[in-house]
Amino acid sequence: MTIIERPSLTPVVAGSGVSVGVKPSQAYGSLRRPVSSTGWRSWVFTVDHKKLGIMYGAVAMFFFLVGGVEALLIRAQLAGPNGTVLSAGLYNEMFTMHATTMVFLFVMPMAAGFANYLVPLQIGARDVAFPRMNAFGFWCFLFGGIFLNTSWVLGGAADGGWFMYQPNANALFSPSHGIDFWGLGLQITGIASLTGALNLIVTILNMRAPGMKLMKMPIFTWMILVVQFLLVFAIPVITVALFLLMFQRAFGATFFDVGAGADPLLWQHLFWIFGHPEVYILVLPSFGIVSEVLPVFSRKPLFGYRFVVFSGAAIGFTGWGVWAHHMFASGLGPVSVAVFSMSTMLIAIPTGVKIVNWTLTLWGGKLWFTTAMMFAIGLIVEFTIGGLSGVTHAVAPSDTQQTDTYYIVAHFHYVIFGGAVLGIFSGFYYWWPKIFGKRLSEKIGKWNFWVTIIGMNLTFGPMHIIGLQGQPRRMMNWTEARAGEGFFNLGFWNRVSSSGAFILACGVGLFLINVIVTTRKAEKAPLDPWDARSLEWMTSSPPKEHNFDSIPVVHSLDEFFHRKYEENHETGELTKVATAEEVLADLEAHADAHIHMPSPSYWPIVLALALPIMGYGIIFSRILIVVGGLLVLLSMFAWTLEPSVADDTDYDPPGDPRADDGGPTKELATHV
Amino acid sequence: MFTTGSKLFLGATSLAVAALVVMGVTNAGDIGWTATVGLIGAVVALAFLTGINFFVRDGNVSSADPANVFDAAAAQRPPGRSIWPLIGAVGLGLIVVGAISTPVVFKAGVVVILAVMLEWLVHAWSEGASSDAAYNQSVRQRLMHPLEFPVLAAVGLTVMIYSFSRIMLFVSKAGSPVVFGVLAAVILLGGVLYAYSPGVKKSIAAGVCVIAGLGLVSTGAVMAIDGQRATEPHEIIANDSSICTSNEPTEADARASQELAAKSNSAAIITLHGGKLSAHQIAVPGELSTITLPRSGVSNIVFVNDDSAKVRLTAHMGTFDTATIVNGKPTTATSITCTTLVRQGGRQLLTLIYPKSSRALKSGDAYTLAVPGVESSVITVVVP
Amino acid sequence: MKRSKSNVPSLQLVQHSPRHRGWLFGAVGLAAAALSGCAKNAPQDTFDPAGSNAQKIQDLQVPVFVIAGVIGVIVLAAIGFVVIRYRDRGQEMPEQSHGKPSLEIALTILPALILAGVGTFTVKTIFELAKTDDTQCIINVTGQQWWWEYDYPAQDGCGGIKAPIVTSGQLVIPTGQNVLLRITSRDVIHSYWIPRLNGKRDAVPGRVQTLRLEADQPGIYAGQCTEFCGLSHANMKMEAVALYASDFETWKANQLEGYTAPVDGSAAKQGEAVFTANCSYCHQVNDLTTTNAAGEKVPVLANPDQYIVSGAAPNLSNLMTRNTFAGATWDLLTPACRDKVWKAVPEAFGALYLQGVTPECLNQVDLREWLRNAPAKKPMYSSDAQKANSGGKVRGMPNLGLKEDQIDLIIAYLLERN
Amino acid sequence: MSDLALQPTQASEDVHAAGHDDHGSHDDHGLVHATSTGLSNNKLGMWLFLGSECLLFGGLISTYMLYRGRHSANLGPDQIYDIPFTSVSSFVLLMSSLTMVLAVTSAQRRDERRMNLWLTITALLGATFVGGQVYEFTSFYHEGLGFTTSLFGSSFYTLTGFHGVHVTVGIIMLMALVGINKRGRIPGDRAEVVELVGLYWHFVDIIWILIFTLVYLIPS
Repeated sequence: MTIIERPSLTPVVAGSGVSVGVKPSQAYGSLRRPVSSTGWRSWVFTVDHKKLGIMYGAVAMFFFLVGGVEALLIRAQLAGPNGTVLSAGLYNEMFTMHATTMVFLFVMPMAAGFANYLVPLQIGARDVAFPRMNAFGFWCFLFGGIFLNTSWVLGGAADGGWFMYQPNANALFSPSHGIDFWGLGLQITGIASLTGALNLIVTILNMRAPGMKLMKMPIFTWMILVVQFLLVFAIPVITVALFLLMFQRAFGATFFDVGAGADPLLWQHLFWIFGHPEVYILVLPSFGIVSEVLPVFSRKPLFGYRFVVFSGAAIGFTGWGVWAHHMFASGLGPVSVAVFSMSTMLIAIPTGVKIVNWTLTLWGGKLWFTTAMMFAIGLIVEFTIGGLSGVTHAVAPSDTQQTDTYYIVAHFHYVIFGGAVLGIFSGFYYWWPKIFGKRLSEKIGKWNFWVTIIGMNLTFGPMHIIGLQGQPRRMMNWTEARAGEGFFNLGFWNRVSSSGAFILACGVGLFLINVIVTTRKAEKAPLDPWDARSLEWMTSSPPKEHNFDSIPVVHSLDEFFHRKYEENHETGELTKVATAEEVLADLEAHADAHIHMPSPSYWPIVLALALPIMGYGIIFSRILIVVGGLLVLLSMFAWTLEPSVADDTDYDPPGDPRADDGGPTKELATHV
Repeated sequence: MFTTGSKLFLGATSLAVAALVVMGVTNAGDIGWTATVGLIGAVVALAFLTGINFFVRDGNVSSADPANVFDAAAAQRPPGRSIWPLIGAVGLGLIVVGAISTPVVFKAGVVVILAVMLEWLVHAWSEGASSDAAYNQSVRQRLMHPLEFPVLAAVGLTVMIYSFSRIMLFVSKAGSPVVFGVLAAVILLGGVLYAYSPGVKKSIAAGVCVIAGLGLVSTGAVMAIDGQRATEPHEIIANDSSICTSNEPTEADARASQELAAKSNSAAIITLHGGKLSAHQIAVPGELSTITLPRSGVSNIVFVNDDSAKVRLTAHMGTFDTATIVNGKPTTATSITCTTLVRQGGRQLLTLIYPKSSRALKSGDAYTLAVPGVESSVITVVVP
Repeated sequence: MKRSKSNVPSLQLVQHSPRHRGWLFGAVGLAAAALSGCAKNAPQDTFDPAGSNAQKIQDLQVPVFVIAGVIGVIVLAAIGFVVIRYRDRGQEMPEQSHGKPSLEIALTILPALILAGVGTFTVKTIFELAKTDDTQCIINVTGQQWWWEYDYPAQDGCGGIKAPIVTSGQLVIPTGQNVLLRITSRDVIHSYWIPRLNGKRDAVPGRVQTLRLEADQPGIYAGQCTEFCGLSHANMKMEAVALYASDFETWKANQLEGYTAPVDGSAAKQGEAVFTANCSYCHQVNDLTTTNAAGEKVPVLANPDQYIVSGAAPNLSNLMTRNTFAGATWDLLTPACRDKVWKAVPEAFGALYLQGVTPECLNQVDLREWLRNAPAKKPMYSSDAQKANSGGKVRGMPNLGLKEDQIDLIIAYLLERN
Repeated sequence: MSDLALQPTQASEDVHAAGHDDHGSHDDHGLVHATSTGLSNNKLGMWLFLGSECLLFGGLISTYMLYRGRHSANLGPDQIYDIPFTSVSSFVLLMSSLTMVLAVTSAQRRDERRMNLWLTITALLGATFVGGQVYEFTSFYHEGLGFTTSLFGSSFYTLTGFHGVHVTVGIIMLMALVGINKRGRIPGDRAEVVELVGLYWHFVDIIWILIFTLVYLIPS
């Protein structure tokens, strides 16, 4: 039996003289420190990495649907020649926001959600290093995303493309407030990414379970570590760029004013120094996911763990030296172009290593085709196609034919949808029983997989042809005159692509149906449904608030697997020595006596709320800047003065009828 | 006699009357429609509130029931000391002064009043939390400290920094580093003295600090009002034909930059070499004496001086009619711009926009790039 | 730790796998479709070079695509094989092997070698395509929202040009000559791209960048702006027209021919007045004159810098010598006449092209719609409200509110601008 | 900006979930006290944050270096800089690093009186520096260099302004430390909190040394 520390039950005794019991719910009313473990308050003020992870996932999923609708509108417009579904202005807003939403509000936060939920579990920690900062990051992301999307109703969304090239994004050429919203919104979500990155790096480096050396860390945690380092160094660069943009648009600075002698390429450099690492920020978490999924369902360890780790780090490192390949047509001069062309080819090598390692992980295995596994294999296939088309535009002269055509659109959708998104779906199916205690329906899952795969290849496959035959990107319409002749002309492929988009939407819809069906009817999943290998499966599903009753001591990579199986070193034969339930029971038997968990807090959400207020202030009225600024000061100081664990005085005494929100008698964990 | 509430309203009423009087006197009776209605309205309303409060005894239990008056919780202890009425009065004063002087003061008054209302509210509310004063105090602090600390710090910091910068702007340019250094040295020395003389009482040290702070702020205020030292805008050479047509050094030339950050893909590079001016354009073979530049586009021209004399490059941008008509004929204006003096080996950038085509030039006029004193070789610019 | 031997409880849910061959078929089928299913004669095909520069790119990219394709097939085949061969048929738990470093290193070095080979040829081609010292003809290209202006400076190249030629819509070049474009922009970044002649090069305001073009055969080569440049990015097209040197001489001479005033009393003469009153603020027609209050003949000079953000509007002196208008978005030729020109054999092309737009061939439909209300036909930033947002200047052509008879007269006038 | 000022906050999160147990009596594995790297979470977090800041200033400094020569015929850097003044103010900022060191040492010695004193002195020296910057900006503005005057103006004010904001945030952190400490409410390890603020302060100083050299001293 574990005793979870909680505040004493004696009422506060005031000073000397007459003692009067003061209950916080009386003294502070709704301003008391939130301590509830149930109800909506337990979510809104939570600092628990698991709740935050789930919220990250849910909100990111919502934005995925938003971005998906935007994509469908784009494809509807392009289904036929001279499309009239959207006006030119709206079309420009649509593709700008589609990319922005998918990159900043779906893939990045979804990866953050997985990382938040799983990293502490995978390294045997009870929470992240800075739980309140974690909550703050989530709210920044949510409010930043909402702020960004309110531009739709406040004068029009950003219309400069997600790369926001200058001077086209200057106030003269884009007079609506859309780009102001875009810049400030990304600034706010950037804070989320930066705080999240600091938090996760410290967590991973500092809070590993005893015995877990860096080279014994689960590969997903490794990839997340690399991504967070990329974020820590990439976010400040885009921050600078966004500040320059804001100063230019809101305060009349001249950074991109060509008439004053400015060089528009400055923006491109700043943007892509951030933007290229960003590509790896999007895709590496999914690489981590499939690197977890493939071994589990092949029943053998990841082939060349060290190589996968080092290639991940190498991709992260080399990713800084290739940004100008987005600018081969910008006029950098042949020397720069040659250098960046070579460095871009270099980065194909570690990427290739990963593909090879995944394939060799499957080789000789005992493959179990669950939906998670199928999505993972889908990722290898689709990403390979995307990677190879990437090699063709690492060749700079070839790229000058391909850049800004649909061929590029095809390439990065194979990389980002085929890489990042399929990995995310694989992760959903793999970890759903861990997170929610129920397994997603495999039957619907298979449908989900096949419809998604067919839809994606129909949508993005034809774009290779469309692009190579000369259709540029970001065009609100195409014409028959430039579409060529024959049955398979560009019009045909555009129609195929548009219908593929709707099939793809059905695939995503099937996932949502699966979630609903599973939530409503599925029975509780077994403790270890996949015969998994890493620490996150060594606790109950869903995990307790404090994750582990006792922190496991790690002896090897795939610690959980090795506690279940014993390997005969001569024959290599495996013998099952324990069930998951037995492993868990063993941990519970040695439960820690005192576990402190950080208490919920108001201040992360208040501080995050202050930022969009300041954002609206910059756009509409200076007085809101002051209000938001005061709120920032207030919440930061309140945060500083607030201890991470609630005082005794924050809880109501037991048996108080007014202890409506959990009271002090709540158990943080209940088990025998 | 008077209840607490009615005292407040009575004070406010008198202030409003005073404001009305002061305003009337300073504006010689003509205080405008809004001020009249506003202030007279305020007097009437506040007087009414005074009466009501007095009549209902601040909404407390009737004084006709003396037992309750003494037994009520509020009556058990005298209310704690509070600074807010005082500050509230200051705020009111600011509003009154602001109403008749400057809007800034008025706004400051409003902010102070709002702050007082908030503080007072929380204070009153915390006093009702329990019967234990210390606990109530902690309740109040927990809520208000996060707000008070940063705001006080921010305001204090701003006032100090602003005052100090005014002092710096008051003293001469040569004196400013001295003042600056002296202040820093005093701070540092003060710190050292205090650190290594444990005998000094805290109160004395605090007193010294307060006096120093007040001194700084008041000096700053005096100097801000007294005005800054005269700062003349630097002379710049832009578009000044008297400067551009000669190689006489001006103040702007004295310390001009000679290097520009890498500027590739410029529209033209103009070189003065051996007393001869020549142009080079990307991808156009040979040394040119005529260059084509786009109309209305931005052209970045790099000027390189290989000769020993310090010279400038002057762009003659044409003579055109203006909208002003004198004696039935439009007057003309000549547009000219130039670089600062460029020493041997130096480079300068000239960013030009030709809004009109060469076709629009008057006969005999031409777009040119020239170096004053080197009339023999001039670069002609064609704008299609 | 307590240990006990037991079966794996969680494996009972093992599903036998469906047929995974679908993958392979899908992938192979897609590749096959990709190879056989391309459009014919797509005007902007990047695999259909028509000049030496595009050919250099072709020579580089075809092997790269082949190599990538072969590697792709190998990898996909390997995955397909593994997926079929090692699916769970109830075999023993596999050996828990952590990999073979020697194999890993070999599989790292192999792609590195392939890429090193590709890289060598890439660098060589990059520098070849950046050469500017073999230029035979220089043309300045300026982009703005949403059309391109071409000016041919006076030079010895291009067979000799005495006075500057300014045109737009169609870039006319002599065949077989190394033409060098000096590209810049007046407002935002655009990108110049004629796929069959070379890759693209951005037009960056404040910078001058170069692009080599060379066409082997006469003909029209289509292209499009490829850097997103705002509202009408989709409608910013270009066409490069290659002519034999002799035809090119004829074209140049025609461009430099002086102004031919319409015959008195003709519709075109009335059109001249309408044009002067409504169009000449922005559009230059070289040597057009008008009579001022004092009765003197004065040249009509366009002042687009006062009305348009980019400060430029197309020069219409020789409008009918080109086949397109409004940023090469619409044809000035009727579809039938257009087809004749586009599909002409190289030998006959020059003569057909130099005929220009004859009254019978004029595409009245689009031109009238354009003159009636330009921003309704091509999205532009030129309404009064939008004008107020950009300092009182328009981006693109505003709706001039012309009446039908005025449009008739303007068309009559423009038909003589050849 | 706001993420900077979070630093005292991080310090407050001496996270129990990490396995710390401030009751000190229970230590089931004998391992839970140490972090895996031996550095405290807060310190590691601060170092990472400062690493991120390097890139921020890297971007701003690059922008300035690219644009400092671009002022057309307007005021250029060499005409406007007042090197004697800036040298003195740079020296003052350097001195504040010294007093910050003294504050950290006092905190480690648990000498609260001196710790408060040196923190205050550091804040005052920082405030003097910021006051100097306000003065400098004002006089530059009067001399004809506005934020929108030229590329040089925009990038100069942005770079030095960002630094000034960092110093200001540092001052607020220092003052907050003194204020909170007086009420005995610095959570966790007090010496470490002071050390963290110190790290930030030194970083800001070092950045200034870089800016002073690159922006003011190297002639353009």
